[in-house]
Amino acid sequence: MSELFTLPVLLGILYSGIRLATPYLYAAIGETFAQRSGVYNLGVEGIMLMGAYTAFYVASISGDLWLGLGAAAGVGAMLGLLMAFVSVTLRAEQGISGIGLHLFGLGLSTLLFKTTLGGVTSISGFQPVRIPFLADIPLLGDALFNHNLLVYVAFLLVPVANWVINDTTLGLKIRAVGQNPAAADSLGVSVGKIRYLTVTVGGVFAGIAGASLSIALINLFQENMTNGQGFIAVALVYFGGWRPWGVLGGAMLFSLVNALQLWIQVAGIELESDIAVMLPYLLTIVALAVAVRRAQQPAALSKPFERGEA
Amino acid sequence: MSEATSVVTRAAARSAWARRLQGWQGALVPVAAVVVALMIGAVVLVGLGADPVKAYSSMLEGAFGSVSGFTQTLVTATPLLLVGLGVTIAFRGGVINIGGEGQLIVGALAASAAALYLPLPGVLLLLAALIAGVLGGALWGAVPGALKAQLGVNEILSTIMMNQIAIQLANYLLRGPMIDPKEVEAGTRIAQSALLPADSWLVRLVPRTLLHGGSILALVMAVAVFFLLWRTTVGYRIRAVGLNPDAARYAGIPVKRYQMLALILGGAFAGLAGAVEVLGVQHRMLEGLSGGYGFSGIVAALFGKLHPLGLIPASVLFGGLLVGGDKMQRSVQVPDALIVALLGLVVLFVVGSDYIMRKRAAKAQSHE
Amino acid sequence: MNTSARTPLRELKMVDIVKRFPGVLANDGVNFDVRAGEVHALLGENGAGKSTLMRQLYGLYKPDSGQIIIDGQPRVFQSPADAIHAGVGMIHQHFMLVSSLTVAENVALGLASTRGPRLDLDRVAERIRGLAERYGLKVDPSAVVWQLSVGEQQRVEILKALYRGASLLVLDEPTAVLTPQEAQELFVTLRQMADDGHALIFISHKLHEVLALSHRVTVLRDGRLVGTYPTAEMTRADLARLMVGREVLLQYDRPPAQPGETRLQIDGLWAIGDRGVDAVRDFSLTVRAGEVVGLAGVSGNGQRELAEVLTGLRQPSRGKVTLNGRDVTHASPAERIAAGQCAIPEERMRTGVIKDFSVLENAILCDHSHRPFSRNTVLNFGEIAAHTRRLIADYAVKTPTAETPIKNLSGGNIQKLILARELCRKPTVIIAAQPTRGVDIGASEYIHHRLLEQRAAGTATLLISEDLDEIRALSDRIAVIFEGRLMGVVDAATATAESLGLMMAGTRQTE
Amino acid sequence: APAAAPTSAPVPTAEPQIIEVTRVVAGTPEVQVITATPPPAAPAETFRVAIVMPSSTTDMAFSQSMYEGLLAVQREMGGEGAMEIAYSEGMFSVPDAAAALRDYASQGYDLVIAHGSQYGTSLAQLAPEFPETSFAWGTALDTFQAQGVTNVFAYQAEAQQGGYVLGTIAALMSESGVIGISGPVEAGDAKLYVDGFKFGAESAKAGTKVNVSYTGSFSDVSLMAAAAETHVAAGADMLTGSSQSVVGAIGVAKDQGAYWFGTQWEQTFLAPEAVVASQVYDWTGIIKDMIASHQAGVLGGKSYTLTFKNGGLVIA
Ligand SMILES: Nc1ncnc2c1ncn2[C@@H]1O[C@H](COP(=O)(O)OP(=O)(O)OP(=O)(O)O)[C@@H](O)[C@H]1O
Ligand SMILES: Nc1ncnc2c1ncn2[C@@H]1O[C@H](COP(=O)(O)OP(=O)(O)OP(=O)(O)O)[C@@H](O)[C@H]1O
Ligand SMILES: [Mg+2]
Ligand SMILES: [Mg+2]
Repeated sequence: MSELFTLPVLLGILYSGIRLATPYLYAAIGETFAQRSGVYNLGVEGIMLMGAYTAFYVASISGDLWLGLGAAAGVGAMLGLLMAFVSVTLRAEQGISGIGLHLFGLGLSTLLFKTTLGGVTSISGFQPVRIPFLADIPLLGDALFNHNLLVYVAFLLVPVANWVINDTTLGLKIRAVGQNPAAADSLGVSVGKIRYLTVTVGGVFAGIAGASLSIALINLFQENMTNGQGFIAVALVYFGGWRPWGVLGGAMLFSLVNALQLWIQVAGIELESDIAVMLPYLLTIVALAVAVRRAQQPAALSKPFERGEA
Repeated sequence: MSEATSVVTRAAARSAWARRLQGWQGALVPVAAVVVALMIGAVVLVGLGADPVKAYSSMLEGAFGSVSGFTQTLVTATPLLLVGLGVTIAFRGGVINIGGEGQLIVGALAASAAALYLPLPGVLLLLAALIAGVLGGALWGAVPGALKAQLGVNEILSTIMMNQIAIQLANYLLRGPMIDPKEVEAGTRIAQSALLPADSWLVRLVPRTLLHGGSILALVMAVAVFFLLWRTTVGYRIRAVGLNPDAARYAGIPVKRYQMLALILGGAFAGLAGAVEVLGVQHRMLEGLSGGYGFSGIVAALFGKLHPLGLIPASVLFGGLLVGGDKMQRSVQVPDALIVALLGLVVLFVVGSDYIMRKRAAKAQSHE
Repeated sequence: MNTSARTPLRELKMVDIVKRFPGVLANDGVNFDVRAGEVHALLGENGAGKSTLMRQLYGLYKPDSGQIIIDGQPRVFQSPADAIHAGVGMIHQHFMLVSSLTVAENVALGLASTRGPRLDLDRVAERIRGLAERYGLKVDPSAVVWQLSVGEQQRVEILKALYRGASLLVLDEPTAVLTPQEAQELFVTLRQMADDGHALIFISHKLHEVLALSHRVTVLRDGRLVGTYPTAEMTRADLARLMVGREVLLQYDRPPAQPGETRLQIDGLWAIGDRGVDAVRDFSLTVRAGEVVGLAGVSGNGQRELAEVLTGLRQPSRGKVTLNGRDVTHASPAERIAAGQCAIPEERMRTGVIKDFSVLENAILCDHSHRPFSRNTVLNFGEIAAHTRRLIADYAVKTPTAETPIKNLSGGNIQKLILARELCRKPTVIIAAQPTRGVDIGASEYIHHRLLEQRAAGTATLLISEDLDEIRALSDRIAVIFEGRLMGVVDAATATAESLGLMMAGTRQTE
Repeated sequence: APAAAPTSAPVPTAEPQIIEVTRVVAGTPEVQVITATPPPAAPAETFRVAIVMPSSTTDMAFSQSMYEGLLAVQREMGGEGAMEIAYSEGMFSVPDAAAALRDYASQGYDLVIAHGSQYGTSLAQLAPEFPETSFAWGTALDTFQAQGVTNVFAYQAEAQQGGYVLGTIAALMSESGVIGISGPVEAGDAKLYVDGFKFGAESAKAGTKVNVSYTGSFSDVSLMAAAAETHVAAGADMLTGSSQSVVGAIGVAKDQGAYWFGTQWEQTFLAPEAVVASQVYDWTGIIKDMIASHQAGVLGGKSYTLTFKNGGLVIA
């Protein structure tokens, strides 16, 4: 057990945890916007897959990673719009539309993968960028400041999202629409427009989350490569109490424990592998149960808005 | 007075009529939505060089057009119906149960363990295994239920996490304590339990098919859940808590207890689905047994408008889509992924069409 | 953002407005107009179509036919944004506030900021203070809305409209939730606004307010226009007759009380409110069989919390409650119900009914697990339907059928059903909180009669109301609460409006 | 009596190939070396093969190896006219797979392959109902003869053999003396391979440290990559792993300058500089023998194993 608590191991866990957390952060921050405005998008997983595929495909045929990233964001936006259309305009039950979107993204990304790529290939993705000075900090420097660009951006997104939600006029509208859409509507705030916007932004971030896997962290596309990360991202929004900093906490907790359980196995500690794999899920629940911090969910979450039904 | 009564009864008759008409048309719209989705699929099929007519006729034939196809549809619909019942109860109680997958797995594990290890004769063994499945699923639903009631942990989060825990638990048990001793002996170590004693199997209904007694059990359960929700005080309370917890509390209903009960019952039905899969289809517990029914059951439940009786045709329709989709993949040899994507479109279109329907019904009513 | 530059509207006309809902003709060819500088009252029973008419004026509904004409120009409002733009503001019957946001945030919502994308809440707060000063609307811009009293919330609503430069203000039952004092303050504000050239539409069920405030009055009945009259030419009785279509008795015949044994006893009760501070402090009161004890007080002085403690929704921190001799201090709602207490909740839509349940299902909300409505957990719909029909007939509840979802009923009819449901259980103690809030005079009168019937039958009633007229009309003894404390209990027969007003303002009873 | 004369039918036209067959009769395994003769004679009518597999035909692992094996045999036999192949992929769901197997059998396919050990139970139920059809089950050893079933072949890769060989190489190549293995779930084929590799490495060079981890999933590419990172951080310079999710780990090996050993499929092209060798499953010999057996009237009962000796396992 003591093997685990050596400095290099802890730094290794930190490094892996940061990488693992990256796609969760994008997806969960995007979902935070959607949920703060009252829309619950369970289709994040499907959008991530389409983002991952698109980024990889475009980057590998064009040789331009940025183009790939942009394409992933674009596809994410389109799927976000689709979700918005179904859940906002058509006022469909949001959970089921999300599952539909997930299946659609899963199927389409695999189909495209098979017809355009035929099999797994790899590319050279975004390379680590050592941040001058910071990366030279002894010990911590390498674990924290030697990542690729998309990793840094994911973490920067947290304060930015926090600022947008809490300190801007747009954020005020988003919060109001998620809490009391009738009140927002009565002041001329277009509930539909705001929700379209947030769900689309959520889609963009989910697309980028996928891209972060396929062109920055793992640098290949494999069918269903997200393997449920989108669903975990949705769960992390709940964990984070609909606040960007909370989401960051949840994503880091989950990812660090995941990195830790791999270390437990690698270090040869007596623990059944299946039990080790359970740990992040178990601890996420325990963390929420023990930290008695009961954030109220946006009052209008998952409720379609119809004028005059107040 | 008499005039007033007649007005009341006339209005009642009219609104009942409107409701019936709405229900009838309501059934047509999802079908139309499915057709539109399939038309988009046809374009893709042509793009992939497959014959859409052949594809869809084989799909229809594979799902509904032959004894083997239709029985397979019913076999698939059975766990969907059971899981869907659980989802329905939970939803009606105002809690969202995404944990069907994990509850189904734990139910299947518990049912197998009971069938393997309990020294019971004949039909008692089957009964015990079914009950064990129900209890296993209920336990897996009770954990998020208790966490929600006692500590306010959001059930969407906890049920998603519980799914993963159940999968790993099954991995552990099936390669360790519960593994078929023969696998260890042969050195192949396939992660599955031993074959269950034949006493515990559900009866097969049609020879040379997998159709089993579990389907009848599921139908009975659908009616039972309908009865539970709309004809008993327990169901009344569950629905009251789901629709307005504040008013329910004011009226003396212990809200948290009923939210927890809704999750437990939700788990129990998913667990029963797991038991039925083990006892009716596989006759042993193995990896991959759930077939994703824990998720598909949610879709089926929502297709069925969260109504136990609506769920019966909905699960047959959805089961048919799954079975017919696979058949289509086999017959025109397009990637399985196309079927998955199509299914996604169908789901999106069907939920989307619901609103258009409601709008039209409301308009029709205000202009009559 | 230049709100003052817009020319204020001079005259607004609504012509031949027709609006249908499924099964209801809510407005049937209504004509209505209002001018700058005038207060125009809109009267009608519950469900007469007042709110519906106003919601069309505010762009929330589109008329099926008819026109809205502002200063001679026909206008079509697709949404509230259009209405706001045309200078219309509306204070809704149910407040349209985001309770998790601050006052300033609620006011700034949807408006451009002077700082581009960033919020400029400090400037908004400053302007709010300016407006508040001018119209006497005291409120703290940085307070979070859910912490405000109802009266304060209403001021926020008015500020929202003023801030947007509304020159026509619709107030849908603004006084339903106010104390007389607060209503008086509001009237000062409204008169000031009218003098400033605003046009005001004022909806109320309280005839004396209409008489005191408005210049003209329009009466609706069953969606149809009855007429528009200069207020000065009308009396209270005239208005009541126009609204209800019959004479309305506005006084009750009340034999002297013959109080029996103590039914409800509250001893030294303390309770913590939502804001984390004590809301009920050392409160003691006794209610005996056959009497009505009124609890008067300005809203937000602990009445709500007290009612919640008495109904088992809130745990008291200290003290004791005895119901029919049993200690029920920590009993659940169900246990209190079983012990013979019934309650009429303050917020009927939130706690009184389940709006998606049918009338029938709502009728058995507390009794569903008792015979004859259920037996071994199986519901007996024959009995339930018969029972519901009886309630509907006995209490004259207007509903298409017993299967109709209760949300389709008007507020007054919902309130009647709640009353019917609770009183038919033959309670020994009634906790009635704001039983006629927002209910029209016909229905109010009806409800009052029913409560007095209970008194005659020997029930102990605690009547919590912010409507002093109601308290005085029904109570045998009047208790006054201020900042969670009991200011005193006086005999209703001898209490004067002045002495009660003083106690409600925090002066302890001296005798 | 099944498997009495397994090789009687087609006339040999090429170099005979040794295939090791373990015949299981009434529960007693009995090893027999027989000679099979690829390719089977061009049949009068098209030989129809159907396969059901858990992952996809492009998984670069278990499913792809079998699918490509079938395609190779098809080419050898003379194309689609000689041999028809139908496949169902993505059958993680056992109930769906069972339905597919049943459907293929009822459509009269000559050989129906259940390419997943989790499909065995379904097959045991199904096979007796279609006595004319040959079934194959892998990876497994049981042909259900003990239950009186005679038309099921079983096949298994002795993955531990390749694991052992690769483990030996890895131990000898390793400078740090630390080797990292990441598997999906601790069972079946993956476990055989992992154990073989570990054993090979430890016996090749004393003091070699072998770290093993599992991700609990066959498809979690991210976690597999993180596992590889962890191994490298723990000092490993030789990595290996099993399942379709290892593609993530190969990238890590490449980026971090570690060496990779593959299994199930030739993985070199993903990172030529990092992949030392792969244990490749060559199922063609087994497929051909099953076809020949079927044509000779022997519909099942044979249990095949891929080994180095029979050429079924190849280090590439
Ligand atoms: N959104 C709606 N859908 C269906 N019916 C409605 C809707 N809104 C109002 N109604 C019905 O229209 C009629 C008029 O309602 P409205 O709310 O305008 O009455 P009101 O005069 O404001 O009554 P109150 O004094 O109780 O506020 C009622 O019968 C009501 O039930
Ligand atoms: N009646 C009003 N009183 C005060 N401010 C208003 C009013 N109507 C609009 N505003 C605000 O004044 C600013 C300019 O309003 P204007 O109506 O000219 O633009 P707009 O095109 O309606 O704005 P938007 O695109 O947000 O609807 C906006 O911030 C708007 O929210
Ligand atoms: Mg399928
Ligand atoms: Mg109204």
